[in-house]
Amino acid sequence: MEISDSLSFFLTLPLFGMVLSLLIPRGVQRIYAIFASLLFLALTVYEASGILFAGSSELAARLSVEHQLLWLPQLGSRLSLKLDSVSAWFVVLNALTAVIAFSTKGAWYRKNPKLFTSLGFFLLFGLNAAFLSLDLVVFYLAYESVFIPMIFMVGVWGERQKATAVFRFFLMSFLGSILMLVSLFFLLSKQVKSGAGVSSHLSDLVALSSGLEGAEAKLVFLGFFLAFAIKVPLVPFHSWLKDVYNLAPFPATIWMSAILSKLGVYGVIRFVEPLFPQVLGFFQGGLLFLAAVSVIYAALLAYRANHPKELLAYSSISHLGFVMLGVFTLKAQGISSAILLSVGHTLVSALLFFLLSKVEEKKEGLDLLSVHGLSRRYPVLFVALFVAVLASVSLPGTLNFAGEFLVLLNAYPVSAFCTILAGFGAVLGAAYMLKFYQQMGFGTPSSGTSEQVTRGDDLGGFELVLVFVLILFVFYFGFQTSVFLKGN
Amino acid sequence: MMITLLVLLPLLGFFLNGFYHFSAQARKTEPSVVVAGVIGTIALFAAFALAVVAWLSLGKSGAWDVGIEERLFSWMKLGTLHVEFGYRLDRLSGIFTLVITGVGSLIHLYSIGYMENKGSARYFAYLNLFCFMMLNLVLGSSLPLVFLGWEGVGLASYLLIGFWSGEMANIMAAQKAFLMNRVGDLGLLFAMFIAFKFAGTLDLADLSSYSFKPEVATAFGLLIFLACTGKSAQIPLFTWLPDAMAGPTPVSALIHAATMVTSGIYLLARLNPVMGQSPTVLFVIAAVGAGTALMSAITACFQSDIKKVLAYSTISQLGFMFVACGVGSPETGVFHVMTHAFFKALLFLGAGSVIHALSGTQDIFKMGGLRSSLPLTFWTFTAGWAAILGLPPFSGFFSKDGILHESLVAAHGSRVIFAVLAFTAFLTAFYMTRLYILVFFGQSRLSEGVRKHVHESPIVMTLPLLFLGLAALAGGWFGAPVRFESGHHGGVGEVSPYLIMVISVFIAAAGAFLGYRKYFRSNHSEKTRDPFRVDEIYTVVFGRGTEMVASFCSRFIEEGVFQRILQFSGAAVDLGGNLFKTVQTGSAQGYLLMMVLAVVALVCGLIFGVHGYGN
Amino acid sequence: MMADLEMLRPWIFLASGILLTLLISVIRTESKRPAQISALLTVLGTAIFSFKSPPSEAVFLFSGALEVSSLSLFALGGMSVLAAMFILGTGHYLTREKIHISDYYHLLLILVLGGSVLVASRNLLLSFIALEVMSLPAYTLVGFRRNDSRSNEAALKYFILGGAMGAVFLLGSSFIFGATGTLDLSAVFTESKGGTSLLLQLGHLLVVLAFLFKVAAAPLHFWKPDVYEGAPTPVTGIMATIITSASFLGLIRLIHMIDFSSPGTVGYLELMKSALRVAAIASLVVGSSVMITQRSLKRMLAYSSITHTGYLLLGVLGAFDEKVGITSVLVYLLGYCVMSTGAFVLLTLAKAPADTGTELIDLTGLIKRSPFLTFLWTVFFFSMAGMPFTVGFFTKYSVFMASLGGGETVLVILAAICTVVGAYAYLRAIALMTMRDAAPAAGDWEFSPGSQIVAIVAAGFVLFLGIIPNAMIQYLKGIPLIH
Amino acid sequence: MSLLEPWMMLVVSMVIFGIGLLGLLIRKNLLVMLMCVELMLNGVNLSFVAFSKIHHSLDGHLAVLFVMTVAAAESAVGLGLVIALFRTLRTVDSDQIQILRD
Repeated sequence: MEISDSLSFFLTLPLFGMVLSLLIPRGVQRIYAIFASLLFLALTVYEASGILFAGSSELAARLSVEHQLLWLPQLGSRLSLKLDSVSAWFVVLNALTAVIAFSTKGAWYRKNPKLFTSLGFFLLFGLNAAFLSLDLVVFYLAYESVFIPMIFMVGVWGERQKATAVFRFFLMSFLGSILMLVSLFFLLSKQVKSGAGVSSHLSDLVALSSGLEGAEAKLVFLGFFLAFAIKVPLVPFHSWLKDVYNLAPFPATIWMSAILSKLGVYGVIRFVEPLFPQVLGFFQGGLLFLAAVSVIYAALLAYRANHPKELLAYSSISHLGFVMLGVFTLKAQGISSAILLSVGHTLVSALLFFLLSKVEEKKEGLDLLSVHGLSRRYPVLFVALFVAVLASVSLPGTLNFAGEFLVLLNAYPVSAFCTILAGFGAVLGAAYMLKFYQQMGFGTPSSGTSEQVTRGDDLGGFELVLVFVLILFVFYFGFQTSVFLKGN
Repeated sequence: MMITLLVLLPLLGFFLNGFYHFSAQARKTEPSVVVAGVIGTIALFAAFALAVVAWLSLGKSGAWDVGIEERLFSWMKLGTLHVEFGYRLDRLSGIFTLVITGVGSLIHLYSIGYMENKGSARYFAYLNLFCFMMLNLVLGSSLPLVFLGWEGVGLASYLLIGFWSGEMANIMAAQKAFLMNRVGDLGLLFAMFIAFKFAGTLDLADLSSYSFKPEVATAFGLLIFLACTGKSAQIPLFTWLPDAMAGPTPVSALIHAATMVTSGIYLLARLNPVMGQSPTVLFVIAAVGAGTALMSAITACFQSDIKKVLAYSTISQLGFMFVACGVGSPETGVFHVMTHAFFKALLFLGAGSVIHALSGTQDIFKMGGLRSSLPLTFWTFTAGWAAILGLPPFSGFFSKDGILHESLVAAHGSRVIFAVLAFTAFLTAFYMTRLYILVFFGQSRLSEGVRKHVHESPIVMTLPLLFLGLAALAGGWFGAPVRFESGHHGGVGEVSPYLIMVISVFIAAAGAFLGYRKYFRSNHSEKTRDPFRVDEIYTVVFGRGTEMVASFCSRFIEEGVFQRILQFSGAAVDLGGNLFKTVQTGSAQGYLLMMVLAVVALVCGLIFGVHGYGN
Repeated sequence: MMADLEMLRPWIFLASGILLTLLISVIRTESKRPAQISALLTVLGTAIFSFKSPPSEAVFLFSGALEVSSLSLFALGGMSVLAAMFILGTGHYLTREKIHISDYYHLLLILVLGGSVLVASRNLLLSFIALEVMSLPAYTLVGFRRNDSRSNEAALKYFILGGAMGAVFLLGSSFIFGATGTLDLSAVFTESKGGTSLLLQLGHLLVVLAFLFKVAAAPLHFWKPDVYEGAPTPVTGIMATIITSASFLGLIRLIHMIDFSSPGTVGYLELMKSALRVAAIASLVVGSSVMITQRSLKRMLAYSSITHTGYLLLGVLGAFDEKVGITSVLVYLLGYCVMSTGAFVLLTLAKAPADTGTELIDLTGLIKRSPFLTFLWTVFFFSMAGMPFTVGFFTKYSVFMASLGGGETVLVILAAICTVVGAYAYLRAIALMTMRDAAPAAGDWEFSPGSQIVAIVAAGFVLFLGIIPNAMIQYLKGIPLIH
Repeated sequence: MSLLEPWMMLVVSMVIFGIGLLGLLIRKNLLVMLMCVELMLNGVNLSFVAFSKIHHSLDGHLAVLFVMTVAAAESAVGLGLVIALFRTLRTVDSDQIQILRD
């Protein structure tokens, strides 16, 4: 079983990359980071391909490999990594996001680049650990450790007034996760009381949590749910998000919107579903409503936003609302459509923020009220941006459409009301995304923008290839959805 | 694979032109309109040829209603849902395909003359994209694929309306069109959900043969109809079409007269059996259709922009078609779609040629007496005029007369609807004559600058005019191309079609005469008015409304509650800290006192609480 | 008899080392170096002796007054190591602050001796003496910056309150003596089998309170911030680590000298538990909430150590019915000592003006001036906040698990929330270091190889134990608390 | 029936302890406060004696001896500290020494 043995490289290689980045000279950090992450992406895809592109569900199920290594015997937690058709996608997306985030240019490669690169690789490591681990203690450790690089990225390279944003981000997430920790400990202590050997492996805890009775189960569930709800975030647990997205440097924003938010989605799918099926069933109505409200509410806020980063931040809440709607159908179809959609959202939001970072690189201010008519100066960039916008309003043919369509299709029988509510989010989505694009792209060019286009200004070279490939993915998978939907 | 190929050809054209556009940009030159135009036109002509071949082979196979199906791959397969990506060509979609590719290629040809070099490659790319999407819409074998085309044409029309993106007004018009269509699309989306929930399939063939429970059929039908009102600019979602005239005139001809706006009719005709299952739906369709027809006809009488007049007349004609679908004889509706495609495209192109000749003037009160200077345009325009009035033997006569007749005698026909349509026909005759007279007759009211450059359009523009003129003349001679089992005739019983013919011709003549009397001599300008002010109302209610709700959310809920909660929690902790600090006075004896109090409290707890002394 | 002395070897070695150091410091008053070296050798030797041969089972000497067990030896060894780290890491501070008194070192050793005996003692009288032997050097050391009024004030406050509580402890033990006729803990334990007598419980309560004072559990914590701020930084560190650990282990032993399993003590058990609950939550709330209002780094650390007391009390509460309790307390103490040793040693590097202690401001923009110091500070702060991959996470893990095992769910939830509040304070410090540009007011930091080494070692342990705590947990599991 | 019953000694000892504590709480002179600490310790000593009389064991007397020694050491340290403080602050008033606070 060669895959099983090589699973641990998902964790070791990023750490190795982190160490290496401390030895590489400052000047070539960006090159190094991009190449290393590309290499890692290639390896990841190679490893995961067996599972990702396995023809049928049975094959995928058979290929889902687990690799165990007892880590803390006294605490009964083991390094138990599992690569299956769920985690495989997130692992690949993680590597891809790293590539995109590293390929941005900016202050982080001028001021203290070594720190930035090593933080990035640590993030890669932490996220992989979180996505692969089946052991809840290990998952918690990874989940929590992801904050550390985030804090520093925002804090060191963010814009002014970042400190408050960092505190809010950290404290709210930390509150959520520590309550999750308490719930986890509660389960473990139950285990101790029951006399069975302590084990924080998911399967053992599932056996345990099914024994919990009403109120207790609900409270423990809330502990877990809150952590992930804050992470995603679902309204009303979103209030930390705006400032962080605004003030964070672009790579951090890319990481947060593209993959960190998925950590919450993944947590619900991988851990909350199996642990508390009946509690979820009990709360389902409310949860669906929450998801639908997040869609609408965030869309309205995005419609009102004047800063593109803020707008995209809210739009990403809105789209994740769709994802959670799919998850909370609590049906296999709904969940796999949710995964489909979250893959799409990862690609598209990463793409959007990346292109936005390119605009900012050109030293254009980023204010929808003041910046106009850029499409004439950077035609290629803005064509790409337009395609990304179309994808994010889920135009049919894109991956996002397939996801959103299937999510709503499966949510409709469960709760017609919430589905309709969320459906209106699609209209609003079109409204604010068009506003976003038109304000920046069209109209009379803002003062000081020269009409003539010099080639260097525009998207080109490696970046162009990257963007092109991403767009290709969005459309290719938009039609080849079967890749995601095996198992149902 | 013929059908697939004919669908993909325009896409190929799109990519070629797009590539041409960027390569020209890289070389910092403007693309040549001829090259771009030829690429686009050839793609469409080839598609048209293929369509004809496919149509003939369809006729040979005789499978008019089953149609030829081509499955490409499985698009979405999840649980019981299985969406095949495939095309189906039958009689209905065949007609639409022929119209789209045929009229489409003529308009491509016309555009070569109409557009100048700047951005031409982009223009033709968009035009090809539109045709590709439109073909998906009519040929798609399942609802999701129709939806793909449905939103795709919306996108293309967005791009083309906003083609001259320098003007923010154009962009806003484009955005308006896109958003209103999005609202309609929501209807289609939810119709799909209902269909899947109850019928368990999204394939059009299975769906139209499925019989729903009455209330489900009603919900499904109304949602579909909502989508159609969006695309086909019916009440309540019609206000985008007049603004859409911001785009280049050929675009208005192709998208906003001939093809895209008729896709609503296509969908209704396609799902006719399901629609028929709910009288409510049919009634709503007929009522809305008639209402829209009348309303926009009235509005058209108050327009002075030549394109706006034509736009409102388009809406009105679409109303006719909807009535046809509503009273239960979609075939006449489809018939009118075809003829209307011919003469309305013709009228728009004619108008385009006029505008072209007058270097951009669009106000009909600044024209006049162009008969002599633009002879070819004049004669072809005359054909279109006659056709829309419904004068025999022009094509419009047959289809419109068919609708009038059906509105009376068809399964769900009624006198009221007939009366409304008849009056609308009268108005149509009136405002079209008004337009016709003001543009081509009387003495010229051109400004000096314009008058010098007045010239007949080049051959590439007039050739399509001639073709379309012929079609507008002869398009109706062979009767309705489609037949449905539209059931027994109900309505008001048998009425002789000849009687209706006489009536309609008389009405048209009366309207035309009135228009002639009112405008032949007069030259005083009228200002444009919208007697119903629907647009303003929408702007206030929906535009402002959304703004207000959004700002309420962001200002009161977000800033006022959520962000405030964060600040408060921080402040509360801080307060607590400072509170606890106040006991840290620095006096050892103070500390000792508090410690002693704590000790005493515990001791008392022990003595009285645990050991219960003193009680 | 010889066998007994064999068992006592570490203490004897320590005591003789003290005498030697005293002798040296009497002879060579002008330079500290010789005293320092002999003190260092003494503690190292003691550590070696105490870790070398842990007895298989506990041995009671002096008619059961002194317990030579894995626990007491571990305590002695651990304290000696801590002392060694401080001796090594804070020499530069004494030079800079012109503390030219070589008595510093043998006082420090005496303090260690007192602390270790306090842990090992199984007799109330011996405990009292050990307590005083630990406290008296502490009083003097706190006042060691003799021409700084703050130092003197701190020493005097500590002395007055400490003395009073010492008296309270003595009063309590006299009550116990009155109730049972003995001062021997095991005798008291057996005596309290039916122990419903008010006098016994009253005495026990007072004794426990005296120790709660020593560990500065709210509301008996008032002395801590003032004393920590006034004392010379190395002394603060020593108090935070050695005295806290000794007092906590003593506290646990004394709590368990009453047999709570006997039916007569049910009501009293509840009282004791709720007293500890109140103390725990009060320490957490007060500590964490006041911590975020502090401007002085030292005071902030003082309040942070109050919150740590709160966490430790969670572990103590867990210890009532489960043996996991004592392990969790040991784990927490170990981790806490490692990280605060590091933190206070780093703090000694701050060249703060004498009148105002080290302010948080002095940290601003440290990453520019010394990335390395920043890294070390960050490690220790994260560990105190309980972030993963630092030992701080597993310390919290163990006490939370323990008190959940004891059924203290609500308490743990409150503690978790306090953790977030505390984390804010640490994060604020980190933000000052990494996310701000250096303020002009920021004081600068000196370089001293000794302290760097100590800090690096501490940080290394923090990370190592945070990633692979197996050995630590395994080892501490093997250290039982003998009733 | 001896002249001096243990309970009387206990009462006295408690009174002495109380006086010490009270003095420690209210007197402002550091030296007096020092004495009050001694007073508390001696009060406890008396109670030890009383209890050992009750139990007819010598442990109490033993304890008293130790405590007296410790008390002596303690008062020595205390005096030293007071002197040091007086050197810097020129006062022995407990209200004057409140620099360290908050």
